[in-house]
Amino acid sequence: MTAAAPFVEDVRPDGPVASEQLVLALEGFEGPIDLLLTLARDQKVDLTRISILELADQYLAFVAAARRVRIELAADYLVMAAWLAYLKSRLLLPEPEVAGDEPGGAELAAALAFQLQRLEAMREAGGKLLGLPQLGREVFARGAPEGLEVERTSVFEVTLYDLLRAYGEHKRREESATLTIQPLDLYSLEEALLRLTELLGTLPDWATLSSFLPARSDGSLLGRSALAATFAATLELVKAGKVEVRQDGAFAPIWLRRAAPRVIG
Amino acid sequence: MTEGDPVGSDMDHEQQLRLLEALLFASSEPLDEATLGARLGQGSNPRRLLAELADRYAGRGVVLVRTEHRWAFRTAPDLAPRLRLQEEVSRKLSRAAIETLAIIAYHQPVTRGEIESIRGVATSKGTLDLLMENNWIKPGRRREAPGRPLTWITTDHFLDHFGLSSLRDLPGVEDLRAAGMLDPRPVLTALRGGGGDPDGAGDEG
Amino acid sequence: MTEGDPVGSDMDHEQQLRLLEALLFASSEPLDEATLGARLGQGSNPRRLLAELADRYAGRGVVLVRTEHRWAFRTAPDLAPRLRLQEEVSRKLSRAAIETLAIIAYHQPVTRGEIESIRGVATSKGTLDLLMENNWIKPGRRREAPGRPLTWITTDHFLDHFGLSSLRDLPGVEDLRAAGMLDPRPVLTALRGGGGDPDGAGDEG
Repeated sequence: MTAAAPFVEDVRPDGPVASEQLVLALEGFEGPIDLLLTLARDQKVDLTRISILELADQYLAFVAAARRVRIELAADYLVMAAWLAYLKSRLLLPEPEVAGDEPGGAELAAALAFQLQRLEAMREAGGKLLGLPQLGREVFARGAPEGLEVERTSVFEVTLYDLLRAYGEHKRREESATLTIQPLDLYSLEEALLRLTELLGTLPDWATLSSFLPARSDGSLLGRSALAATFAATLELVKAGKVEVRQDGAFAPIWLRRAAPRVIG
Repeated sequence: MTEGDPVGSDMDHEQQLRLLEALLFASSEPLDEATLGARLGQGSNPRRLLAELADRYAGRGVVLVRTEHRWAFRTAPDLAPRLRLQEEVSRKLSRAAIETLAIIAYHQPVTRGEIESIRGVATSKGTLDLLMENNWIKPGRRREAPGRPLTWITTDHFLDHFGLSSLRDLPGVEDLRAAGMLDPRPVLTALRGGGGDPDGAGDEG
Repeated sequence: MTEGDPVGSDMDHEQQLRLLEALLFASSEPLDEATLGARLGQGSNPRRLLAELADRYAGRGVVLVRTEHRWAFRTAPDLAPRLRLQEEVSRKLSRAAIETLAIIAYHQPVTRGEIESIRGVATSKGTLDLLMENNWIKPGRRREAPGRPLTWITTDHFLDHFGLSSLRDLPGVEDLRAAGMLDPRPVLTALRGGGGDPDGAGDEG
């Protein structure tokens, strides 16, 4: 509107001359709607009472003028021209009987008028907005803000769980780092010998080997080692002539008793 | 940790006003009521205090202005001609930028497609960029529509910059709404800008 | 730009004060009387106006102060502590720091040298400083040993922070193991023929 306005003020808006002037100002337009709005203004009426038919004529004259002076028009200008030609025909011809879903010519014209009014309204609003006192231009903020000092203190998020986990991990690393082989808890032959010798003195007759085992001689490693150690001790004592041993069959209980004192020839 | 104390109780009314004054003076950016309330201490009523402070400053060379829930001291607009401290180096906004800003301000939230259908042309790349760079606009929520297009809205700084208390204070906004001018829907496909999204281009009767 | 205008004449006293107020507020630096006088216009008496303005602001949250011949608004000095905000930023404690804290908790009183030999790595000075700053540890008695090294112990705040009523409430190594925080060594389990963990194991360390 800015560049074109002075020309059009002076010239009759509907003549080819005006259109040619507009063509020369084409650079200043932001598309066909902008051009239409400028043309509409030239009707010097309230936009609500704009003559869309006249507007279409002006636009088509503009396009014709542009062609005459061989100016390349962007595609959207041509699309608009085609649409306006169509609109014009719809406005001039009686509405077809079977309209279908298609909007009628009057509706299309009203829609175009609304579009132009809305854009015009936004332009005016933009102007008013920019006319407001603006910060840094008309209104000023504190030039030397002292700022609100913020002292940041770090608060560490650490829970008891984190603490214990850390200690646990430390402990585990420590254990795997210093590889101390835990002493095997086994029942030794010496222990079995001692125990067997003591117990034999109290037994008058045959007794099973298992009755000589220490308490808790279950299937555990300790229990099994006690069984082995006691059996080995039995054999030792037999060898020394202190114990007699018998077994009635394979896997049958092993019996032992104190050997009767023997006269050694 | 003196801030942790229930300072509200140990400050009389006048002292609270003094603190409010100092807080707002110290900051060049508007401060929101919640922040101010937290500074004043529990049990304080920042809104009432702010209203009282604004009253005291009314008519002075420096005034207390509100944008939404944020408050700031600003020079009185009527002094503008006398305040130009240095040559302004303000970039002139292009017509496209002004129009786009107005459309976003008045129609928000508004999609780029809607902006284009109102303006009748594709939005050049730099326009939204420039407005965002000025911190006047920001992306809003995506529209629940095919393609989920992004919407644009204005920022708090926009209000601050143009001295508006709220969007209701936009010049002529009520008249425009009453006149039905704030309907962003595309009117006719043929009138759309080139770059608009094809979605939602439903003709309206 | 308006300096040239005979603004002094068309402004009444109150208007001059308003302008002065706005100028001082908006300026990024203190302004001298000559500059202010030029803004106020010919025939103005900036010094007297400034004195009057300073009087008006006396006792407020913002005061007009003069340094040499230059004037500026400043927030009242007595409010300074209230303008400072203490903000807590939560951060994660480093693994080294957590482990060091745990070792102090479990082995206290413990010297730095002992911590290092327990952890097998050197302890950076920052770690103990950090733990001390957070008031979790404090120096205990000096160890009666060559060099009389300082020992470290945990504080009451430590118990507080971790929700322990006493140091005895710290879970023992076996508790930790049972809680799965200390994975048992897998080597001997197989030899133990599936039997339960014999009691008393793990009294190492």
